[in-house]
Amino acid sequence: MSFIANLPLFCIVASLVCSVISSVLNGKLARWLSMALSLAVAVCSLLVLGMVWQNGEPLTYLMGHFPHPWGNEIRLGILESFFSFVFAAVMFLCMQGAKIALTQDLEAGKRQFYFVMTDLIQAALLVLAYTNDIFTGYVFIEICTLASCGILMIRQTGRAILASVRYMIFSLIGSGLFLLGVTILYGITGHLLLPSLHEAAAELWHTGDYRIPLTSSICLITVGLAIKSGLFPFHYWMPDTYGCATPCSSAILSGLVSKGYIFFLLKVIFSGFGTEVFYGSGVQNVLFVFGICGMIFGSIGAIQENDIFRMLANSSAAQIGYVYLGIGISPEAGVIGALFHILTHAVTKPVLFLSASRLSDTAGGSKRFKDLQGSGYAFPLAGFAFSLGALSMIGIPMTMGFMSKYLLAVAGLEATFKAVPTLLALALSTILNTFYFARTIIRLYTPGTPLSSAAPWRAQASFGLSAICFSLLNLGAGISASPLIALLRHGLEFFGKVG
Amino acid sequence: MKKSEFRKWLKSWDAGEFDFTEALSDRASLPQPDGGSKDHPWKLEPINRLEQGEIKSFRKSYPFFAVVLCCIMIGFLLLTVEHLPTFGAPDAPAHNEVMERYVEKGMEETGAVNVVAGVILDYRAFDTLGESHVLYTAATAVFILLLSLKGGGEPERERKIMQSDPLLKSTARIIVPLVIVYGIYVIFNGHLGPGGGFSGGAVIGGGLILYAIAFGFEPLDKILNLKVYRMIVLCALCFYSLAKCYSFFCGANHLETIFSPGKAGMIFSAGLILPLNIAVGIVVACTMYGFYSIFQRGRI
Amino acid sequence: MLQTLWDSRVNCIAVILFAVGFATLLLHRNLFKKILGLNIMDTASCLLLTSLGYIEGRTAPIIVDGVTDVQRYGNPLPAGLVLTGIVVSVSVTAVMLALTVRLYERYHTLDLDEIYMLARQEEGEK
Amino acid sequence: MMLTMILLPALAALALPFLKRRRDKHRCVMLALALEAVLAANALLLPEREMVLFSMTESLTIALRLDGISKLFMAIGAFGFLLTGIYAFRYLEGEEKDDRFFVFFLLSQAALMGMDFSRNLITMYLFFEMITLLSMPLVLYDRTEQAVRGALKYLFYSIAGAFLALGCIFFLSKFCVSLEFVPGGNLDSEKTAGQETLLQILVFLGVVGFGAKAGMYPLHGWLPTAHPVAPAPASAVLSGIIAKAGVLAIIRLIFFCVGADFLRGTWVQQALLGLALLTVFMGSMMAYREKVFKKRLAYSSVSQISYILVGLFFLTPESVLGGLLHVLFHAAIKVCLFLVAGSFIHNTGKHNVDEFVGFGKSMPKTLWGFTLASLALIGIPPASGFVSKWYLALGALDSGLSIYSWLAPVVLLISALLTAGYLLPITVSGFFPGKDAAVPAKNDEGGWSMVAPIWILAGLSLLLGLCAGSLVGVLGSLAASLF
Repeated sequence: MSFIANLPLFCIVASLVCSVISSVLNGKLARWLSMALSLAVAVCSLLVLGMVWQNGEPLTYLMGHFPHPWGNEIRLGILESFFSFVFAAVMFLCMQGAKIALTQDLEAGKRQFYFVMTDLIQAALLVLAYTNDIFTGYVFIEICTLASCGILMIRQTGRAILASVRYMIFSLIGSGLFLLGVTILYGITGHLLLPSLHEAAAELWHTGDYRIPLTSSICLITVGLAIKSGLFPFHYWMPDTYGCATPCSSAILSGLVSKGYIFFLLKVIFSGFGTEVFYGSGVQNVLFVFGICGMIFGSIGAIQENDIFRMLANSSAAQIGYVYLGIGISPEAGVIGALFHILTHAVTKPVLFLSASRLSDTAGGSKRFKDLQGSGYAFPLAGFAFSLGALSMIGIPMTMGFMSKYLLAVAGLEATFKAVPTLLALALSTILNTFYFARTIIRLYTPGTPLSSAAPWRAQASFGLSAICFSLLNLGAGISASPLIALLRHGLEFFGKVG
Repeated sequence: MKKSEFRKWLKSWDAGEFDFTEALSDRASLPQPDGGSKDHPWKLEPINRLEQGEIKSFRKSYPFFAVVLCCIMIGFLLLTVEHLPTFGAPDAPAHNEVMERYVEKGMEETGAVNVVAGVILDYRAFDTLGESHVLYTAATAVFILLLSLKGGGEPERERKIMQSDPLLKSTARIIVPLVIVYGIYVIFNGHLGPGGGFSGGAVIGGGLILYAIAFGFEPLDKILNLKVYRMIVLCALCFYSLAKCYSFFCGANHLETIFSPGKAGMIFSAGLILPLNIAVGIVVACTMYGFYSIFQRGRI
Repeated sequence: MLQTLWDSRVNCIAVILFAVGFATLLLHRNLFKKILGLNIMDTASCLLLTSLGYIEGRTAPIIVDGVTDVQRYGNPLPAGLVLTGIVVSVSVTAVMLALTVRLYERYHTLDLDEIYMLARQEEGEK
Repeated sequence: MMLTMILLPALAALALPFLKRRRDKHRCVMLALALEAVLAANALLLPEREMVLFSMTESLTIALRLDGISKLFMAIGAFGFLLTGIYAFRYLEGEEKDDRFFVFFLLSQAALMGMDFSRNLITMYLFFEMITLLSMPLVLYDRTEQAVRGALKYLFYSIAGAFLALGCIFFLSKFCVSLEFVPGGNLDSEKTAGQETLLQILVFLGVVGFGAKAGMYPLHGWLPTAHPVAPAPASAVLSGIIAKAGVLAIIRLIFFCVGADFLRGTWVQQALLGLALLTVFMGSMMAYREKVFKKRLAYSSVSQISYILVGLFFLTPESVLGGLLHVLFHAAIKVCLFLVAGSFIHNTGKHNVDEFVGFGKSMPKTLWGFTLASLALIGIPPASGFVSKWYLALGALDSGLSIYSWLAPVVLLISALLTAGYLLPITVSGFFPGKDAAVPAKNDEGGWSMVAPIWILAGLSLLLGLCAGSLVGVLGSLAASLF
């Protein structure tokens, strides 16, 4: 086994250790540490990706001396390493871009705690991507939840704390359901490691015993993770939460954390239950319906908002709907669309949040649309980044948004009964997106109230770097998406396989 | 706090007019970043009617749906339980080759007589690694919320503690050492019998809290202040992570670890389990005490 | 049906507890009671986990005088999982309580709706 | 060649903000427009050619092709923009930041060129969206409340239509051999077998969606809102040229993807014809009742463009020929009329039709241009409008559709009368104000740079009719090649 195979373990441990060390550093050092960490993690994940790609098959890495079903394992596949790369890179860009916002929003003495939390989130995302054990998943989901709550409430306004209480309540319901589901699953299969679960579940499915507990555990696990990632009926915490947190937190939460949960759900579906069992149980139809509702109602909510961050939050709810729509359609094409949309959203939403924060800064810190009038001129780069992100969310060709919509639509066409609802939902939600994003952009470029001068050049530089990177990623992946799609398709083949 | 007061406290939860500052500790002067102060200017009267209307109608319909939802949930779960393997049945799917290996091979593979300790600290050590970091995350979150930066605390509050009755003090004088010793025993015995880092650490933490209640924080502050706490947690967790990283690395690459299981049943055996238990125990004890102290007075 | 339910009554109690905790969480506007509901839920799932690990007439999985015979001991795995579950729920509770204390200091009430309105007013004043 | 024609205006537009002096900016715009026109004239003579820019995925490629249809629309685009640009210099001279206008003016020309040259549905859709997004700022130019509202309405209608069409495109990607444009359509017959109804519904939706840009009935609402608030040159290109993008899209969809035979005689054809005729009649009606001049012109565009659609939907060579002719003529005429409206507003500041009394005295050149153009629009022989309507009527009569074959000519006739009714009174009251009417003072009508474009266009609208023979020959063969 080549040395590269050890890198994920080192990454995970390194992020845990960094999080512990950061607590005794001061804010600046902690920030550098965690940014270096995410950069290193990104590089390592790329190396792992290269290795797995060459091997052509996934690789299981023992966490200890004992193989499954006895000891913990992690699983190095194409999708796992690729997504951990994406998560790390986006995390790095978020922290890079939100430098000023962080220094403004964080209390001087507690700044390092923020980066403790981001390191923990980094670790949790890595584990959620790599793990091969459903209970390890549960533990790190909890870490992720607590840490997200931490980066939400660190800016201790009343609204922020209230929002994080809501966030905690919702996501604790989610993890409670998830734990119950895992318990029932363990009760009927006696396994926690995904590969063994896979065999056991398949066998139960064929023999047909414990059918009801199996189905109910699938429901509980899916619903739990859906609640945590903010699927439609449970997305009410989103606007408050993203509306009043510091923009970096909103970016990380909407771009990464919820996506981490979804990725873990996909992992459980594919290498845990197995697509046959999951898509036989009919739960995917529920996801499909709620996904569509999320797309529509999220956009409607966004139209009603007059606060730019809350609008973005609502649109995040809509985007989550897209992902679940994809999962609900079909295990092959649909999931490819969903994965691609996860990428799209992870690349687009953070830059929207960050540039929105910059713009509101030029407008004297207000988030209302009427005060943002004309801020596009005061900070051209932010205006450009925001507009590009908005276009991508609308789904204009040559951006990633169009590609993911295209993939979802094609997937929908293959599924006989879901074709028409899918396309209708896509069209309707796209029109709604157009409505509120166009409104915002026009606001930004309508010359209006005299604005406070834009941020100093150095600050702009730190933001500009990440904004440009995000925009380039968006355009690049939108213009030539074929290698990306090929990678996802290739990875998905190995996703279900037991390495 | 006195009994009648406690009842008043319980009653007043719903109404919320009870002065929390007596029920919990009085931390009025805890600095608040954006200047919201204890006596807040907003009363409930000037809330505009519309919102109250919304809330009212919402409240009318909401409990009904909630109850219905829960009934559905109960039915659903009961149906599930009815199809689950019967309680205590030895042939349930959960008791499979996994359990067999844990019980039969566990002792020579991990060197732990207490199979559970072997499972959580060797077979499934990765979970436990995460678990201790959950605790750490929670501690950090509580710090973010409640840690007062100008480390003042509140003198009068501590005076109150100092005036606590002699009965408590004399009892504490006897009990605290026993509690702490017992906790240490539980930690060190983790791989031999029932016990382990978490339980032992909790016991020690309880002992420390009892001591703090009886004698106030000053004596403890000398040995366990924020700096010390951070260093302890830092060292313990780093040791934990790195040690585990080492053993994972060896396991994955099929190398021999330097930690041999040793002879089962001896105090120094079971490879890494004992040191890990100690590390976890220290972390848990300090965190428990830290929670109490920080809830009590906003600092450690 | 009822017979089976009675035979595995511990599981039934566990799931009923879970739903009760859920109801508490949904029904009460009071933050403390919501936290209690959360705790009940966690405890319930731990109870279910333990009861799944229990085997009629076997002892705890601690090897007594070297006899490693499966027939003598219960299932060790659920115990370990429950331990993790407990630690998680403790941490979560601590964080929730800290949040509650913060909110109470600011708004002097524990009723979430009132807190919400007060927060709205606070924003309005700013 | 094609790429240069797309990139040239875009580059010029991007260069504008970096030029300091106003005259340099104008020179730059002028140069770009003139070069574009020359290139277009050159391209008219070139043989068919095609190229692939790049491919997003295996199935999604961005590719260009130069064929008859694209030549027609490309020429209209280039020359229309040239004349309008010349006009705009003078019209906007009061403004301090008119370069914003020219930037988007050139950008939307670039997008329009891309749309004309597009070779498959995806490329066309891409540029269609671009046109919408880039031409919206032209409507926004004044930044007044109405301007923003009009722009939003425009945006919303176009995007909504475009996404209706996008759904259709997705399905077509399943049913067609490929998304390439092939004259006569490239449906995959065994894939479509049994799916006809679904496909028909989709095509219907697609046409309605693209029709939004052409102001077809259900989605026509944006024209009367957006045009009056836009500056005159903007509304001229919007309704004279950019609205033709919708027509082009519909042509591509019907004749190059689905194929005329698939639709002939189905309910889709009937329904579309119904819509189009309804639009023709209703547009003229509204225009007749409208008092604000630019709004009246906007409504008249609604009805006139639906003439073209009627021609297309009859699916016979003659009618399509009529449609194509009308594309050309209507472009010239409507641009001319909007420029006239612009001159009226610019020189007298009057928007309302009733106030145009005695303009024959104050600005005769402009009014003469207006008169010629409106005669052409009404279709009085030998002016151009007559030729196109003649072929439309012919096509309608031998289309063999029972009701429409006689209903259509009647509607066209009524609408022609209405057209006369809402255009000629202006001329009359302009040249023959009553004795007691206050005749406004004579003014310079904005100098040659505003009069010349009007006269050129008016002259074109006459001459094209006089020498229609050759045109009919060329476009006739083009129309025949679509079947």
